[in-house]
Amino acid sequence: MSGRAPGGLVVGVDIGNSTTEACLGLVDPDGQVTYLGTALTRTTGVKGTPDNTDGALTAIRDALARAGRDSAEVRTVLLNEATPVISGLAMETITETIITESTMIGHNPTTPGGEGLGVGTTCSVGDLAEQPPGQPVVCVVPPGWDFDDTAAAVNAAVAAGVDVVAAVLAGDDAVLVTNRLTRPVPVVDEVAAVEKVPLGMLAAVEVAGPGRTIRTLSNSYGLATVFGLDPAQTRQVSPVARALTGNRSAVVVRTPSGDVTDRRIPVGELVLHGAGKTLRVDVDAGAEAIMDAVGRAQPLEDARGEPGTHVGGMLAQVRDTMADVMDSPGLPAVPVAEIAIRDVLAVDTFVPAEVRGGLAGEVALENAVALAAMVSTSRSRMQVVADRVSEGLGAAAAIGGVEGEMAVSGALTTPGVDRPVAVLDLGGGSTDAALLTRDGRATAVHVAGAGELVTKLVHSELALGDREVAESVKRCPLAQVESFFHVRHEDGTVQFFETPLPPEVYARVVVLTPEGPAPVGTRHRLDHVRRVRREAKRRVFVVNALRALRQVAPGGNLRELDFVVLLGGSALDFEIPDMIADALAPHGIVCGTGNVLGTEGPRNAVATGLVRAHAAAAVPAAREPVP
Amino acid sequence: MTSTAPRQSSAARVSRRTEVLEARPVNLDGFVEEWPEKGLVAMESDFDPTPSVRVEDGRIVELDGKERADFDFMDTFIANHAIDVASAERCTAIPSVEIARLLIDPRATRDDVLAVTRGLTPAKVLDVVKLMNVVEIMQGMQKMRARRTPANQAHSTSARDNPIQVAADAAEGALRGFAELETTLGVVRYAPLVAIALQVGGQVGRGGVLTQCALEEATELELGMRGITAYAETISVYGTESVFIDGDDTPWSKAFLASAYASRGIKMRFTSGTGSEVQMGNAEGKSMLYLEIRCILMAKGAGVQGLQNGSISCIGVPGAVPGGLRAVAAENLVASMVDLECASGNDQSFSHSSMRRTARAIPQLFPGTDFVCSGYSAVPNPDNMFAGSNFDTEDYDDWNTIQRDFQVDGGLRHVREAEILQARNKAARVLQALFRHLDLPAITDDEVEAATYAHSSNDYPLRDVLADLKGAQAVMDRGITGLDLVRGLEAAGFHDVAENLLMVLRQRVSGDLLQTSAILTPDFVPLSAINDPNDYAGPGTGYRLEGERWEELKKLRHVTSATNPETEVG
Amino acid sequence: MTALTRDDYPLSINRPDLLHTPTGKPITALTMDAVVSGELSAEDLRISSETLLLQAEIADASGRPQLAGNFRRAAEMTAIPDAEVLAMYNALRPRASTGEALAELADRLETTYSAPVCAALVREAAEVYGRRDLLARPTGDDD
Amino acid sequence: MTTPTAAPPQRTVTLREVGPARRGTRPDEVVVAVSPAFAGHFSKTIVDVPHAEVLRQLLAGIEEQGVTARVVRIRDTADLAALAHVAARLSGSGISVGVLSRGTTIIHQRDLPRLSNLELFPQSPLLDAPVFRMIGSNAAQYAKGESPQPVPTRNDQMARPRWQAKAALLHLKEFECIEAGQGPLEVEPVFGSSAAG
Repeated sequence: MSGRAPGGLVVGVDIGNSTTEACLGLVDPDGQVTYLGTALTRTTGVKGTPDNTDGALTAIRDALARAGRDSAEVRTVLLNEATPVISGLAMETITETIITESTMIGHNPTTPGGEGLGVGTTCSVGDLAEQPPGQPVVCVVPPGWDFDDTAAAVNAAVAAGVDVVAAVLAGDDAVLVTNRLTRPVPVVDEVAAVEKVPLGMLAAVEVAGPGRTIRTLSNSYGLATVFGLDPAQTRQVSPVARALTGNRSAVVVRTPSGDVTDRRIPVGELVLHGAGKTLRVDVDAGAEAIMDAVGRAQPLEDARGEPGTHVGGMLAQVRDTMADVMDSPGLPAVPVAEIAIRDVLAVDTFVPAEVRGGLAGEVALENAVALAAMVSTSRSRMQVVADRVSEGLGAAAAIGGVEGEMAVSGALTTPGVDRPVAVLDLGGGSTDAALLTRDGRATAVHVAGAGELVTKLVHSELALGDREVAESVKRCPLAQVESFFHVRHEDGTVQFFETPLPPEVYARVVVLTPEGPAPVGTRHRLDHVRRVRREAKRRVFVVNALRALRQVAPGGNLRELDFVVLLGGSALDFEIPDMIADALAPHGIVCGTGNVLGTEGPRNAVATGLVRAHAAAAVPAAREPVP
Repeated sequence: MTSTAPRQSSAARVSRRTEVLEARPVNLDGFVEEWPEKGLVAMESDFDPTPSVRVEDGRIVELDGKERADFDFMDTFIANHAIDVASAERCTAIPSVEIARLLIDPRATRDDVLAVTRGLTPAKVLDVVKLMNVVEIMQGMQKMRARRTPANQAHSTSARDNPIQVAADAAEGALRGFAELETTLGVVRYAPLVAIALQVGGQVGRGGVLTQCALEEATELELGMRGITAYAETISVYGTESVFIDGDDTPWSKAFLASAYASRGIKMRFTSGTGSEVQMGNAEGKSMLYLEIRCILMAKGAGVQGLQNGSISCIGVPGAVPGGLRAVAAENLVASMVDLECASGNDQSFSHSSMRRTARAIPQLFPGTDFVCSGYSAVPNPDNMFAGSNFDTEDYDDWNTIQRDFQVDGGLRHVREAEILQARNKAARVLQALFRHLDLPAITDDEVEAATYAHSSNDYPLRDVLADLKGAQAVMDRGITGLDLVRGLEAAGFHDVAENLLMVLRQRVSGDLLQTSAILTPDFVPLSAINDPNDYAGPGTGYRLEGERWEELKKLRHVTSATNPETEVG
Repeated sequence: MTALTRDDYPLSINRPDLLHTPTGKPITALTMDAVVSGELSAEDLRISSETLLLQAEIADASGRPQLAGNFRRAAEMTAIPDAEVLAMYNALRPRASTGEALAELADRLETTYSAPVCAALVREAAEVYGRRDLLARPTGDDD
Repeated sequence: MTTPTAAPPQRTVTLREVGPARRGTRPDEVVVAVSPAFAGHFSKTIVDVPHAEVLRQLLAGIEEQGVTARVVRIRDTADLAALAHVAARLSGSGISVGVLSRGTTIIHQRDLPRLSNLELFPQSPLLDAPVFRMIGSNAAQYAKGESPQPVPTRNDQMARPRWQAKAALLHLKEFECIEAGQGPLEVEPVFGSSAAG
């Protein structure tokens, strides 16, 4: 760095995972910096690879253009030393619910008919007329039967003395049929596979009133009473009762060997190397067990998953992708063996899944584990990028500093911040932390899991079927459209509109995107969607903030930290910064979203830090020039 | 195919022959009786007006039996802009039979006819073509087509909006001979990626092919202005005031839009067609052809260079009434005889019967039009996002054979498998490299391989739609233009494709493609009604399928060699 | 300069000397080298009003007065920004503008953009719209 | 298990006139508006679905959701959006279903612009009894302030050659039955059975 004439324009360029930022400063001979402008553009290619050149040049030219300066005036361009970080996501479902021999129909049709409990022998609607009088009968109606015809058949049988106590229908006809019965009975409908309901068996049908849930069939002793079970049999049917809890309607058919099981699916092992140990943990043991093992293997040196499982495939793919992006012509290839998984984050989640063996598309919430993994390599291609930037711009370009250190330096330009300071960079694939101690030493870590994992959790837990919707649920606040002229926001406030809202959002839960309200394709109510969203953010960002800060905090003690500055795209989120601040408050930490240079918000920290570092180096005596 | 079963025969016993006939696909088509009072009639209606015109002080004050005070806005626009006032009274006074004869008389040149037609009123034009049978209509078309050399246009779309498919099918289509390629979307937000794919694929197949992407006006115009597409044609006009208003436009708004396109150097034509007004229930009791003639003259008056007509999306209506396809042939002729470029329909699913499908195209294919189809499906019809065309990829060999049988030029040719595979593969690779350069969602080698050998969208790996849509948005946000595409193609090492695209973009600066019936030859020579005017003057004149082009069209997939009958040539 | 004839067409081949971009570059400057070096911007690939007037001459010489008229309106419109062109088009839709609004639009075309031919088209539209009940009604339409 | 009899009785409907339609006050009602020629001049849709079945299924879909329904006949227009919009403004919930004789159907809401809609089913040849049931059900769910999944729309490229002209003809005929100046009429559907086959 010596021998360079002081003064002139300096551009700091931060190549991040998704954005490339530039900071243009005029550095005086005495090390004073005048900031002239900043710019932000998309990162081209994977961070840390030669493809970054185009994006870097765009950002530099933008910054120059905004300041009305010419590239000929640029003395030097400074790039951050950034190691490529690639992250991957996988999810394994670890439980499944199986119904054998059709004993239970626990699904929740939106509109069952009648109310109460009916217990009798199953009988097809077509055979009702032949039933002996006085025997309680549960009428089973196959698809294709019109509601008027069904009601007429039941009424005729009842008139003839057949004791019809309940009905199970294929179509969505329960209310229609009930409304037409001379003697109303509980009716459960929308049982798509009604033909699989065994006939001639004892069955119970229960429907609760609107807004209520069933009481008898969801109670093991209720089942025992209805079917006359002994204690051993009661024990056996208790999963049935559990599965029906919370439903408004249910059908249980007693068959000789019917059963409901809730079984764990073995999904293979995760093998963790670190701290001189090799630990093995079953993925189906859940997030807590996995994170416990990860904690014991710190610092993690590598992780592998069982081939043939989602986790194994994901870890292998992350490794291969890294090998591919490091592969550039004219440079020696990076052996895959040198690419190691440096962090894993496991999160417990659930996946709504159709119950195997169900008759009506019953859905159970199955447990699942989501995993994020991160790979980094010590080799970076940033020098190549610097050479190409230099060539493209016609000015000198060099590596000006390491990313984490530069980020802290840039964060220090936030008004009200002082050393020791830690920064948390909340990105898409990884959460990064760095610490600058009072005496100027810096440390930095990357941990796996960030915005993309949140999107995945929201997507699967709400069964949205569209990742783009999940993305907007993550990013934007929710509201309920209550009429064409008003919405109720998730905090309960009401907003009115002059012009009517578009028809596709009518009566729906919507996300308030910058382009306007967009419908969320879900039957869930707003409260549930909100809870899922916040819980996903908590499990990823709050957990990772604590994990990452503990890794940089002296002695792993969060109380040693005074200031935490949040940076990166997710620091612009409408609730994540508050959630992290709340979690850090008990540790006596001042935490907030950065405002680099007092103007840039949580953006441009690294680029600014690069310019500051250069200015400081130009005048070795000067200490941390204040902007 | 159809949602309902074929018609039920009555309970009474029918013959085996009737059973066979009932099972014929043609009986799945719908046919209706005429109802002239409501405009459900092709071209022969007692309720159409009688021709008349009166000029006072250089202004038309009476048009087809109506005084100026009673003009609706179509009458007004046509009287003010479409009809040559100086010759109107003289031309309209010429007996219709004389004008009809002029149309088929080889001794009268195209210009001789234009000297008369420029002064005709809508009812007079109708009166003339009503005298002509379908063979005479075809004779008239042969002479009146604006460009001497006929051409064809293709649809290149994907049921999954897969840009790789669009690029590969565009390349194949261009190679097979289409002069224009048109696309549209299932998911509209995919448009930027698909429009880029169409443009790039087209230039791989054959330099100078022109492309368009049918969208709502603002986006379509923006893609054009950025040089991602080269022309536009889905600007609809209608024959009655009420239907025009239902479409939220007027002749003046459309005329303004026409100039807007020209002001950005973008070729443009209007769209209209018989049946649209009665379909919308507001034919005002006029025949389909009379109303279409009003559309044609409105387009003429707006100063647009051409028109896509031939019933287009309403083809089921004229197709169901007596003489309907004669009217459709006549509307193409009228567009040509008032000196407009005519892209002559044959672009929508028309019949269950292959025989009817073929017959429907004869009046355009045999005499030749500026674009025989305004959308031959260069993808299998299930992938056709214009709701299916009259011809698709499965008809390629039939089309080529018919061209060879009758020695007519329908704009296509047989291409050998190796060449097609090469073009498809290259189109996919070029798009792969371009997307990579522009940092758009990656195209894998598997997708390139799939594109090379695919038939339909089902043959391609599924794309990450979310990533694609973000990429598409990025194209708009980052302001990517045709110039960026050229730069990217050049940087990716596809100099020839980059050069082809640059040549197409240069045409916007010259404005040569704005002239009537303009297309670009493979040598980037603009070919229009000005430098390639139709000079038909009877047998032995005009465009003749001969020489090199005829040799090209003699080739088919399987032709037994005369030299060695044990082998095939081709 | 004498008026162009059909023989001058295509201008890109027969008369490249007449063709310039709106930025003043000759059409021959639109080369691959210029693209690659970054000398060209999207503005260089637009048509100029002069070129549209040349094409109008050719259209006239080919017996297409309406097409020539369209090119003359287009020549005037090259000066109007994209968004405003679309806004003007929307203003001409049925019942989108009052008579006064259309009169103002015509004045703006004439004074701000020196576009008398376009202005005349708008004035004609205003007259016809008035007669055919296609002007915007003063109050919001309830139905 | 037995199946229903092979030839179900052919149901019929007559629309008994009750009087001029009034604005409803019940927030739990959907108004079904039928066009001038529905179950009058015409008796079935373009693909021969009896109007009795169309109405029965629409009403059943509404009833199954626990919502009440009123039926009105619009006499002065056969424009689908217009007649449904009139009905929406008569509806206590603001929700209406409009249906034309040929089967084309729409779900409307009173605060929407007339030409807009909540759901539109323009392809009349593709609408059968189950679809009409789902349309009724969705309309009722909108009335309850719920957020139903839109009824899946179908498409058929070959509908054009088979049905386009007949649709135009039916459209024109329906227009013939317009009685200008006649306000909406509340009607009571009376279903019968012609006991066919």
